Amino acid sequence: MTLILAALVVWAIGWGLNIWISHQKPGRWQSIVSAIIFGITLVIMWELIVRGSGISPVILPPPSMIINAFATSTDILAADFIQTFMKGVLTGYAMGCAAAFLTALAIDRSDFLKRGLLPIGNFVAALPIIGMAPILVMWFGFDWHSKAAVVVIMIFFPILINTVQGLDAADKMQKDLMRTYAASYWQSLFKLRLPAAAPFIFNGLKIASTLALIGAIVAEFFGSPIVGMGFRISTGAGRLELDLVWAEIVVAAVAGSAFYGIVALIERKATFWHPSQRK
Amino acid sequence: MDDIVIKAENLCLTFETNDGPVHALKDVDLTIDKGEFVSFIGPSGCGKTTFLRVLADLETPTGGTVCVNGMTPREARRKRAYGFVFQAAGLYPWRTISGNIKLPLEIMGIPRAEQKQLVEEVLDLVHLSGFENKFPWQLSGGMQQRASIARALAFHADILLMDEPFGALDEIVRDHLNEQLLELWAKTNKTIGFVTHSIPEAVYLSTKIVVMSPRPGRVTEVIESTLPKERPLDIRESPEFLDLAHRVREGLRAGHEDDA
Amino acid sequence: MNIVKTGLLSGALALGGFAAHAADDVTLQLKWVTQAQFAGYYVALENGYYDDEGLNVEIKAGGPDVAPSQVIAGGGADVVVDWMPSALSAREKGLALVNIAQPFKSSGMMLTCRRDAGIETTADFAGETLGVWFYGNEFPFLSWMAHLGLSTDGGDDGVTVLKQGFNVDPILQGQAACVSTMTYNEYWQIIDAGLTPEELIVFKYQDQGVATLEDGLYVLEENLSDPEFVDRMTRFVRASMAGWKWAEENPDAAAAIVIEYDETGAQTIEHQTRMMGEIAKLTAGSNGTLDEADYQRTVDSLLAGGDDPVITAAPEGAFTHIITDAALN
Amino acid sequence: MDVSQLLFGVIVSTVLLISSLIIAAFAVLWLSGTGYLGVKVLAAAVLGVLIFSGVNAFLVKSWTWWKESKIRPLPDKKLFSFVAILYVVTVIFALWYAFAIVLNKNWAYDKATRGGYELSFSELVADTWSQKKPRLPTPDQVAGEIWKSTGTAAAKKWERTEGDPFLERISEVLGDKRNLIRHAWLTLSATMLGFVFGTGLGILLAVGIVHNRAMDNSVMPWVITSQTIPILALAPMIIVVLNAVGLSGLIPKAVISAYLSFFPVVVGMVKGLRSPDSMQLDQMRTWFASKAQIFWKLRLPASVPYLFTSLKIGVAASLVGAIVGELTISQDGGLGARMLQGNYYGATLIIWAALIVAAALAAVLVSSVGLAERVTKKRMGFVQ
Repeated sequence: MTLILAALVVWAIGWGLNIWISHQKPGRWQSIVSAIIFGITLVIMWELIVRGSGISPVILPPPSMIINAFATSTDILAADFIQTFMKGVLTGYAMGCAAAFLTALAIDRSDFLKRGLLPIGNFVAALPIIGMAPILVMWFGFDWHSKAAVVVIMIFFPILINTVQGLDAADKMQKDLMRTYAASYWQSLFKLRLPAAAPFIFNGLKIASTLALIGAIVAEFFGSPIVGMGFRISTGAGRLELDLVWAEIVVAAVAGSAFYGIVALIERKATFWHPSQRK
Repeated sequence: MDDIVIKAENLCLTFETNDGPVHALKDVDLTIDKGEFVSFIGPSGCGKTTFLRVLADLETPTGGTVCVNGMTPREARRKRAYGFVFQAAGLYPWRTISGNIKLPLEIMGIPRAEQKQLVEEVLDLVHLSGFENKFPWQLSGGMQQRASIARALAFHADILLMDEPFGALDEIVRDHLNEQLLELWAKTNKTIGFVTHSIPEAVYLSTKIVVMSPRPGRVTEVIESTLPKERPLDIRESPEFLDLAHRVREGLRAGHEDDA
Repeated sequence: MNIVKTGLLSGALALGGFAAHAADDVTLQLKWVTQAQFAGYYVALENGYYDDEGLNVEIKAGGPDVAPSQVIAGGGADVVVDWMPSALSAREKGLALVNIAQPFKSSGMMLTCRRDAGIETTADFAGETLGVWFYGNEFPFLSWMAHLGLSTDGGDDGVTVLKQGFNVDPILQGQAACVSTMTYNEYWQIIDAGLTPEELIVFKYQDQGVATLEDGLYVLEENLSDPEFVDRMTRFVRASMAGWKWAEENPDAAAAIVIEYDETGAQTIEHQTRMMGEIAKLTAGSNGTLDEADYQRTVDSLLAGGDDPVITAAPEGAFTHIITDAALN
Repeated sequence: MDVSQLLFGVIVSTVLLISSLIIAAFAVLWLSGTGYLGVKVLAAAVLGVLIFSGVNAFLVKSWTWWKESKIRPLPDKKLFSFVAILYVVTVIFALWYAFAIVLNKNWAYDKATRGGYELSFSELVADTWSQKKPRLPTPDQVAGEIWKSTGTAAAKKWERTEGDPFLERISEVLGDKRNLIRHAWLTLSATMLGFVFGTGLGILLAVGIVHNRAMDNSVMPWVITSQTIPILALAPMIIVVLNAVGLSGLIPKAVISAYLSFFPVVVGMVKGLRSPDSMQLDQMRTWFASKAQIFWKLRLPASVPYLFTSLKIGVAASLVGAIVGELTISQDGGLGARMLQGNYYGATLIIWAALIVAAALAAVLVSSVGLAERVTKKRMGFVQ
């Protein structure tokens, strides 16, 4: 009981601190510090509530156990990370992006294809593609190839649609200007339309970056070698190694956030001129 | 004197920016009497809009005092002492014209029946009767701006503050609206503060023209108009008008010279 | 509409039933989806054996991501069906599960291999890829491999382990030389897919001397100090075993009952009837009482796990005869 | 539309159909050798795209010729779009049949080798298009399976309940566990419940974030992080935890579905609630409007277009969530449970049938939100 009260006190302190911070002079540090305080508050409350209410660690382990598992099984976590992220996700991401981008360029050249493929692409993008995971595991085998395949089909349509939309983003006046210069298709593509499309393309890439890791992990639930983040998560729960499972979830969350962050960072550098990137 | 509606003394406003302080207003003294039509004119950055915003309590001055109807701007705002017309019509696309005009009335908690009557009244005033149920985008730009003036008038504030309300409109529509604004002013006898960067517009409309200059924003000259209250459009070709316009231009130039 | 109506009806019935008999609630968590593997419990429910004992039993089907031990730890069930290796492993992790009855005498687990992959004996496993289930089912396999002295990290002198999905695709498509199967289930999927028994070679864990005890009933140790709970479990086990014995004798009818309870509607009567026939062979040797020799063999097999044994020390108090003694004698 | 336009449409479609069949046949012949499957699929895709572009270029050329010849009036844009979609759909189906041959041929050959007979090409095609457990079932097989598990199943149940009162028979048919309609309904109800939870939570969070700087600073980054956690990993734990507090059935599925759908709503609503510009906010200030008045009269109505955009993404995410939940809580039925069971028994037809029904469900859900969007926007005067 006292532990739960302590949790409430921690919450009050953390929140009070954040309110105080929000009244300070605004700056970049503010949101970062606030977010960290909020996260730490949650973690401490988790620890206190789990211990205070006697929740069994095989249901929800306290953070201290997770940190401990993290520290003692770095080799396992690293092997899983390489298998799932480096092999499955990155390969699939690269292939999916390239395929979607090239398809978008092909479609862009013809009004006919655009009219035919875009409605279908929009439709497919809304489908629960994750249901294809068991089928792709069946087709491409148990190793990372099938995970990469799942990643490819999951990210293909979001990127395709965004890129095609982006290629239409240059306004009419700018296109007319290119016409007055008698620019060729490729010149106008590289000098005008691709830069104008960049914000859209990056939007697609960002969506894809979160989808990719989830897709790969889900695919591992349907069959995998005995290494990988999805493998560890699904089998760990069965062995009641919940601390390891949560450590793996933390790795997934950090990797996913970092992946997203890197794409966002590249976007900021590449499309600094876009209104959304300006302060 | 009871007739003083707006009084500013030693008004200063400084914005802190990364490149150092910017003096938007410095030592501005100004008195506006009831029923006056005052134009503020000057190059961009001279503080004319800022001054209007201070009156409306949208900016807080860093020095000096300002009174609106004998109250602080904040109290005046709370008492809804003025209507404010922005540069763009700013009508809500999801409300009809009458819905847009009702908006401030709803916010002020005026009873429904009265709202309806007020809306009819002001729509008539700006010659928009019959357009109650149209959406803003179904109206021309000039009509939208008239609707936004109607919205500012709807709650019978004594003061009307207008920040370049016709700046985005073409010359012909503008002339027309100017004429109607004068007519409205004559009918309602409101005190009007009007920001513009057009010399003919300022001269044509005002009883008093406040010429301002930038860096720091200050009043360089206050010109009392000698034009009669009744002003047909062709008054703009009269020698009196041209003389006033010349004085305003000179005033602006003077302000510019000591800047350089 | 219909669902709402049925829900209300059954809710009213449950309430009414509770009021009339003041029946004791028991929640049973199964290890896997609704199928003939659990026929005894469904038969006891359908034929009213539980009602006769004054019990109001709710059977929760499991699935690939449901660990019965986790469910019981979370208070989601009073008693669970689990395999002994995973129960003992949970016990060592601090979740004190106790076996109260053992309806399955023999193990139905086996490794099924294609002859054309060049496998005739266990000695041929080295260098091959083998499909294994996880989620608690990998323990018997790991201890068998340790027994054979094969590492499971891949390489030429060890075996490459594949986390098998829930079907037999790897062997059909040649991705693995052998896959894990149950005598009553997956083996027949291979046969149904078109491979003949002659083309296959099976290694039963039972024959290899590494059999571990499968479907048993487990409860939390702390509950056993409560006489009321013990009484409730005694009645539950008695009724369940009656269900099992009826199912053994009436396999066709038992399979039909199972089909009725399958919420997903994916089971076929042909498959379930055949499964019931195979299940009957596994339950035949047991009246519900745990055979201590079987228990000892399971423990030994799990302890002999080489470098990374499933359990590190012989467990204490992992089973009890109190309930079966009271229920069956 | 005059006759000449229709004629043009028919000619184009025929040309497309023939060209697509050629692609299919060619792909099969070219790929009938052996080798690594992934490579072949990739090669087939490249080949398909090449031929596809070639035919396309030809069509565009003839289209231009048609346009410039001015012999007949230009077919209208709608027809053009329709033909285009028809073309793409036809090609997809052709490729589907082609891939069915490619993917299923190993098993056909395997059977032939074991049975000791030779397969001719036509026998191969016949076999690959009609296997009981194919790696890739053909569209007609999937359609057949869907019909079998809806229409035929209903008819069977109808016959079996002969003699019962009429209404009872209807409810028996609809509640039949073997009927895919019931499973679709289960998934739909979990999706809707989760969607309502998620949307509510998303809007509340967005309101908090817009009005409270502390929340904006501290919660928003974690909202983004929450979406990088693989939900399928959490699903079993969510279920166990909720089970422990006595919640089972629809609720855990709805919780997972809400977890996925609240994110787009938060992001869209924050954007929408912040969409009024400073002029509009100043205007509100001049009227001395309270925070609540600004919210109800300005921010909320201004956010409606953003809300609907998010809802369309959110409802699709909800469906994914419900299906993911059902993969874990498979004992309660639902489309996800069907997929899992299909996988468990290697019954690919069941998986595909469930997938296609799920796709149809997604289409219905997204287009319903789209319809609601159009109606609302029209009534609110957003549409011009």
